[in-house]
Amino acid sequence: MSFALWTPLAVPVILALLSLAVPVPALRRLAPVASSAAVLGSGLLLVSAVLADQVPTLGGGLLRADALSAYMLTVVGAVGLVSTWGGLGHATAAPARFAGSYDALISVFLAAMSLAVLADNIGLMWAAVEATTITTAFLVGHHRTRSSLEAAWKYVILGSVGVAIALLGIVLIYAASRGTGEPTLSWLVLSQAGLPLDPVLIRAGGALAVLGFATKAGLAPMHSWLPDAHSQAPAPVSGLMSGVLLAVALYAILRIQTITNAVIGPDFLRIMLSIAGLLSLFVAAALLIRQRDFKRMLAYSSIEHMGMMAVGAAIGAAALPAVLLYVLGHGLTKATLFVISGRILEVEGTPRIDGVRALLVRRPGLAVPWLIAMAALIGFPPFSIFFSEVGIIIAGWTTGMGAVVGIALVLLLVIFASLTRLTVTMTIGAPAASVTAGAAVAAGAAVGAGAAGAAGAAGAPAELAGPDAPAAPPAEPDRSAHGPRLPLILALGTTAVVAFIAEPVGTLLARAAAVLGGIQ
Amino acid sequence: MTALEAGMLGQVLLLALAVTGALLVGTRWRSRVIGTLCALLAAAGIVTGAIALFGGEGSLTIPTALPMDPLVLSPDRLGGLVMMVVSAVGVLASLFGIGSARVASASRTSWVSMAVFLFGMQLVPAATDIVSFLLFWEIMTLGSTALLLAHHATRGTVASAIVWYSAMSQLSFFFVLAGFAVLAAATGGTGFSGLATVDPASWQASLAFVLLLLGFGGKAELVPLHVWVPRVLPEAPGHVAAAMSGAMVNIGVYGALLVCVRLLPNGPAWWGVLLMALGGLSALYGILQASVASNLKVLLAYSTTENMGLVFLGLGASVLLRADDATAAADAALVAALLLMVSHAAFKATLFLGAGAIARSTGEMNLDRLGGLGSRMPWTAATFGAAAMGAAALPVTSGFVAEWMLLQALIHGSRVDGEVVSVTASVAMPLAVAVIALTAGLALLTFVKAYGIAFLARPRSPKATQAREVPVIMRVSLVLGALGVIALGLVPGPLAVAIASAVGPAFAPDVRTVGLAGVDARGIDAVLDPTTFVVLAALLLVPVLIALFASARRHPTRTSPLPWAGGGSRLRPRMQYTATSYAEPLVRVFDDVLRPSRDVEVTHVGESRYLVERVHVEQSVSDVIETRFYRPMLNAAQRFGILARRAQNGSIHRYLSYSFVALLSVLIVVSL
Amino acid sequence: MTGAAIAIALVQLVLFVFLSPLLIGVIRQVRARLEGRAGAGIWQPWRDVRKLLTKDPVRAADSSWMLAAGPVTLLVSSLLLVALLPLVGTLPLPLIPSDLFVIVSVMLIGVVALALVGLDAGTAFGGMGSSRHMTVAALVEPTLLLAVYALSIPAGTSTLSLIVETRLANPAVIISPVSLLAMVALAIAIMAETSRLPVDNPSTHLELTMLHEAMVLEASGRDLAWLELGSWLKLAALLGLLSNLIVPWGVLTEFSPLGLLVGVVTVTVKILALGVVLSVGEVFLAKARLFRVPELLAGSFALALLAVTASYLVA
Amino acid sequence: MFDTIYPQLIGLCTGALLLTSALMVWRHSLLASIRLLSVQGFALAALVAVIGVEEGETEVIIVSVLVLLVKGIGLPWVLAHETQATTRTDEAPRLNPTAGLLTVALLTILSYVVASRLLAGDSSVSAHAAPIGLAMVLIGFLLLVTRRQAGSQLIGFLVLDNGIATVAFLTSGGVPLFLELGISLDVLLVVVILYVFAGRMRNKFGNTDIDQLRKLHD
Repeated sequence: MSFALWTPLAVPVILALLSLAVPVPALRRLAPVASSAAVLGSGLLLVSAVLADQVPTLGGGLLRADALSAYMLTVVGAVGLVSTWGGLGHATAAPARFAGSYDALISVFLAAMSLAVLADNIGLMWAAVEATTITTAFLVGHHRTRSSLEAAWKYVILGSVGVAIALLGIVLIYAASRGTGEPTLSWLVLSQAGLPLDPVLIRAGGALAVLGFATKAGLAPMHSWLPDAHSQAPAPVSGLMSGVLLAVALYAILRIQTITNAVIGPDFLRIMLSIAGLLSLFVAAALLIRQRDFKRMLAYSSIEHMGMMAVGAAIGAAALPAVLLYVLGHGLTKATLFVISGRILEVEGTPRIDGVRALLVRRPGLAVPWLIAMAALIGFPPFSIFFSEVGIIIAGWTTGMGAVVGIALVLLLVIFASLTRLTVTMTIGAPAASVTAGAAVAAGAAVGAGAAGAAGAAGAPAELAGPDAPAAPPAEPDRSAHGPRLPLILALGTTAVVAFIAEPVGTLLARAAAVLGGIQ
Repeated sequence: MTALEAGMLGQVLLLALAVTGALLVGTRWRSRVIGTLCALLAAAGIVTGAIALFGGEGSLTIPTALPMDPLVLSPDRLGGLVMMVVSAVGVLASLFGIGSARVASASRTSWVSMAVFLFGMQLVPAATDIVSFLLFWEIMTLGSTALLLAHHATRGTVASAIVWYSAMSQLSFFFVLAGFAVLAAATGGTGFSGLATVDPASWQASLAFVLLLLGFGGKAELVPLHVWVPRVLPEAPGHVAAAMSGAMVNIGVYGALLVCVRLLPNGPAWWGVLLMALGGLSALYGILQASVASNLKVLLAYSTTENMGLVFLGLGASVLLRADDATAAADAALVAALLLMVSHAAFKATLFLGAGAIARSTGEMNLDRLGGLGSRMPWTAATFGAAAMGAAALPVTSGFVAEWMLLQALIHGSRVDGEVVSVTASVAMPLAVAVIALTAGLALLTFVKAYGIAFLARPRSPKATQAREVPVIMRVSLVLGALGVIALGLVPGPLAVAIASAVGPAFAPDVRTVGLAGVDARGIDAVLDPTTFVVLAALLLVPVLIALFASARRHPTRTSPLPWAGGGSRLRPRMQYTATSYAEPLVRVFDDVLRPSRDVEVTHVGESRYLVERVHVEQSVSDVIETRFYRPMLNAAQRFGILARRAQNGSIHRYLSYSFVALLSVLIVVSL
Repeated sequence: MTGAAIAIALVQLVLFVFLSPLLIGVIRQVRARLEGRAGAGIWQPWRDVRKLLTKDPVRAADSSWMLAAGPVTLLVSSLLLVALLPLVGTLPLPLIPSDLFVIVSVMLIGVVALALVGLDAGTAFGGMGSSRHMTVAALVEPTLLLAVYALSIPAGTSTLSLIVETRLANPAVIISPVSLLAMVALAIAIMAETSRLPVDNPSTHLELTMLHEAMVLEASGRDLAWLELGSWLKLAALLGLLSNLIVPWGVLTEFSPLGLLVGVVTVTVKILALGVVLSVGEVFLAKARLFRVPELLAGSFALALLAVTASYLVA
Repeated sequence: MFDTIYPQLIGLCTGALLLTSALMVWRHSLLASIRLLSVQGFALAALVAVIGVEEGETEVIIVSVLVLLVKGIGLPWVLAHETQATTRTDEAPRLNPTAGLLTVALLTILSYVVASRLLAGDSSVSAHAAPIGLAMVLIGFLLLVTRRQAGSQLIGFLVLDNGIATVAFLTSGGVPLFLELGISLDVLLVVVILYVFAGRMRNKFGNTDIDQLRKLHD
């Protein structure tokens, strides 16, 4: 089964080279989809191997797929597939001569993320994470506008600096491992309990590494690059970044947490991750209240969800399966949303929320999946985010972190209300053509809602249409989905059912959590 | 597979059928096909509930990917009762919905959500653990929110209603989640049977109780979490409003019952006081707002707050009295609360369906523009009238029996064998009686106004003049609802006995059937047989009718287009009292609470200061709690949202500073 | 036992149907004399009813069946009241005891019927009367229930017949502060409920002050007869209850023909006496402004609440 | 013989590193900063070489050559080339030099405090010098936070990176070679990307003033 360890790295790279070479756009555009499929396929193979109690390794243990890695690789593949396939309809605004590099970079990006989750070496993983910054830098700046350039600059500077901090932390962890006689950066070795690691160095190294990777994970206060980058990148790239790049960084945090937990106990990182998580929720809540741009809205929602995952990570063992399920649910949902947001941006021509109105009447083909995905995102069942959030919150209280999850709930409520308001602003309402009638209705109903009446008022009866009264059919709505529907259906369908699959998903989650010292 | 399991599986199956059907069937047949399927889904709920109520066994396990206690569905008797009630309303709502063709509520979205909504609602009472409870709770919320969505294109105010509703629902959900989480933390499991081992005297139990009360109170539309109600229900079509206000609120009550009866029975006395205070406040505030409302659906919506307030008042009295060892009265109060819940479901569903019928025929919900519908829509008038009697707690409807029992429990509660049980109880009980009395009085006014202004006298607008009766299927639904109201009022005995068995085994109210189907609450010596009562009334009616016919034979009735009418020579519909003017004295009396805003505009004739051409009076009563409590918070949040943008002002130096400060902080912390 | 109860109920019905117009006649006559008028004589209400029954009722063209059914409902509700209250005797009917809450509900049926009749006429006066009437009814209810709650405490039951029996057996209860407070509150509530001064002026037809009269303004013929008779019956029954609570003696507790006779006589005397007192009192009272009525009712509510509270302090 | 001068050599190299970093905060000229960066690259290479000789590992000496080529010659050359090709705009930093140098002093003290706690159990010569690396990280960060020109930010990033490398070599004799290669490659690529972006920025905006990048905000 070891070949499945190199396919997710090699296939995308080969496809990337091919897409630089192949001049046929139609074929070239399929390369990222094929790369994602390769990653997903490898991930599923590795999952089956893991479930059969194997741990495939390659390159002298440099690449290793335990349950967690296999799971994360599957998530990368699945989210990649949704983003790239769903993004096929997305017209890249860039000149044609860069189009090849766009497809190539996405493939390399996927390979880099695969490497990051498969590497058994922290240093290698660090290099892979830094490689994701490098590949996505041009993707963020792909549109070559002033704002995309601005976003790309901020992304690279803030991202690299953050990851550099992580490197500092890794260096300290490496220094701490000198006590074992054979300094190492292997996850497998370092996660073992009872190693003679220098606790002070581990604490500092762990803290710095977590802080560094928190930048890539979009956790406050290191999140600042995220809204800009997500809003400027082409939609499929935003989907990939939000859906899995953040999750890969979280994966790194979880791995480092395992190392530190074994040496200094869980308390230190628990406090740090709680603060980061709550701060992320707070930032997301504060900036969602009056958000004006729907892609930024999605970006802040990513910060929120990463914050929630960080809280879950802080809680530790009891919440880990929920956090891992969260990664999948959030990845698929957010990828779907970014894909749709790209389509909305394309057909509406504006990223502003108040520029997009009455979408449900005008373009049900876009609004319906958007609404369903938003419902999934804000945590409605049967979508898996619901289970993850409930799982994390119950686990939090059980672990004695009631105050933290209590605050989290308050912030989640604000976020929920804001997201609902913004979504409703975008989708609900009557289109401009029937605004006059709608206004009359609004006026009349406002009177009704305020329980008001006009005693002896001169009756100029407004034409009121009660909710039970027949409605005039709206002008011919646009039912087109503006791109492939199937990936969206698959993504949403998967998140809807995945939480109900005890076997093998449940087992896989349990084993992946066990790798992190979770439930055995 | 047991019957119970088959029933639950049947609901799942019917949901799947209804959802796929709604997506496939075309506009022409959709309402009929899917409406029938929804009605069947709800009927399956009734059957399942009945099986559970009579002690059926069986369970369904929902698989889950997360390693938690299994998600088991297995309704107990209490759950079965609630499931039955909720499903019965669902049947009515579905049948009524069939009649809505070619409108927004016949759309795909609407029917899919209707099925999902009913399904979620029906299975909440089946849950035996936290996660499945929350799962179906949220499915219910999702379904009801989506139901509102179906109307967005025709009504501009739907958007704000959806936002309010979702936000308040989520608030409730989070309260419930937090409350359950506290209990789960105290016991280490998520199954209800495990949670029931928490000591009610512990602080965890109290914290959980308060959180859960707030959560369930929100769903039950209690003050101050009711703010969504007057916004949402007027936006929903009649049958949806019926399902929400008639059925969904019961899930809130069920939640409270779950806490007070199943999980944490024998709680401390202050729980009861809290419940009673919340309930009493809701009852008074709700009915006060209802009594001055001119929009029929707003009126009904606030009346729900009132009734749920009374249910919680009863529940609170039960908890308080139980803590004071006045067990018989406590049990009677509990039974009364449940009776009220059941009867409320019947009459409120019918009332909202009636409102839906009016809206369908006239497109008008403002009572000030209705009138004279009694002769134009006789079926609607009769059924609405019966239900209104229920809502006003007049004999011999279901509402009357429930309130009677509640009052009986309260007056027997403060003393056991002549001894005062506790100071708290002796203060709380009379106050509760007074609250119920005032509430009942105002409810009477409210529903006299609603019925009298809408159905009696002459139409106040052209639309009301042209009103026609609704289609047969809607009438069927209305009649079924009204029959329910009257039947529950006439034969409350078996229901009370069933309720008494449902709250067992922790509670064992000694309630029996007496006479034909009357209630005999042994513990508090309270007996009532509505049937005998009706027989007596009928006997008394006989001589009156004889006299009537004797007189009528010789002196037939004459009709006159212009009766005395204060001696006037012309009589226009606008000279009639309207709903607003009807409530005017009350608005004045409760001026301090309602804080109405009045706007009087006088136009003079020419230059004269004495001759008035016209007077324009506008009065509006807004929800004080919304304007004084929620608005300031929302405004503050909005201001904060604008302020917070500065944190993300685009300066990379600022962003780098955040990282830098974070790095320095971490360095300092690790070196401490 | 059941037979006796039914017999007593029948006696009460027959007695009150005859007695209530007489009571109104007495009240009006006493008042007229006190005001220096000759008066129409105590039988005038009887003659009015008979006259109304022989007239063709005129109904507005747009009115509904409510205008016909309402008056009958009011009358039946008043009859029910008479049948259920412990007036001549305290033997309760089986299965429907003279439970306070049931009594109040029965009374409210009449109130609602009257209010709907007022609305159905479709005139400004009817609606106005109905609105005011319902407002007063709503505000009276707390007082009414609390007052009888206070009275129920010594008896340990809300069944009126048992309350009267308790008072009969233990007269000390009657003059206890609890009882006194409660009786005053109850009396005010009954005055408001039966549209007497100072809440309503039964003899006015001035539009600004009318409550009850405004509602029946459009009724005519037998409709008006039922309405009037129903209202009179209600007044008589409630005065009967009040008098039996104040002076319980003479009420039949064990069935016997003689006792029945005594009961009939005593209750007649008591009611008429109370009617005279009422009438005299009304001469010295002015009708309160409508918006001062809530203050009066709030006062009576406070008294009732005090009564209940006192019952815990004293007992 | 080498053992006796080893501490002095380490001190010399790290001193040069700290000095160049501090001077970069002081000097505003971009070109001067690039020269200082080059010097810093040499010093870092020398430090690596010294450690390599001390520990007798050829691998580390190879790394030192690599460091010399990339950090001492390659990157400064690219930057200088780029800078000379365009207008010579001097930096107008957000912090005046005095305040900047004071901050440097504070950050250095902080590094000493932190490092003394972290490496309390390590009494080796290199561990004593480790605070310098940490200080360089912080100074690099300071440059990033305070400099307005794209090029200056790039330099700040490189100083930060040099600092990490210094810490790595001083605390554990460097990470394994293949990782060092990977890390260097990554850093190189980041610099190239930033370099490209700076070029694009000049095309679009006419200069490389970072303060113009204020369009994306909430």
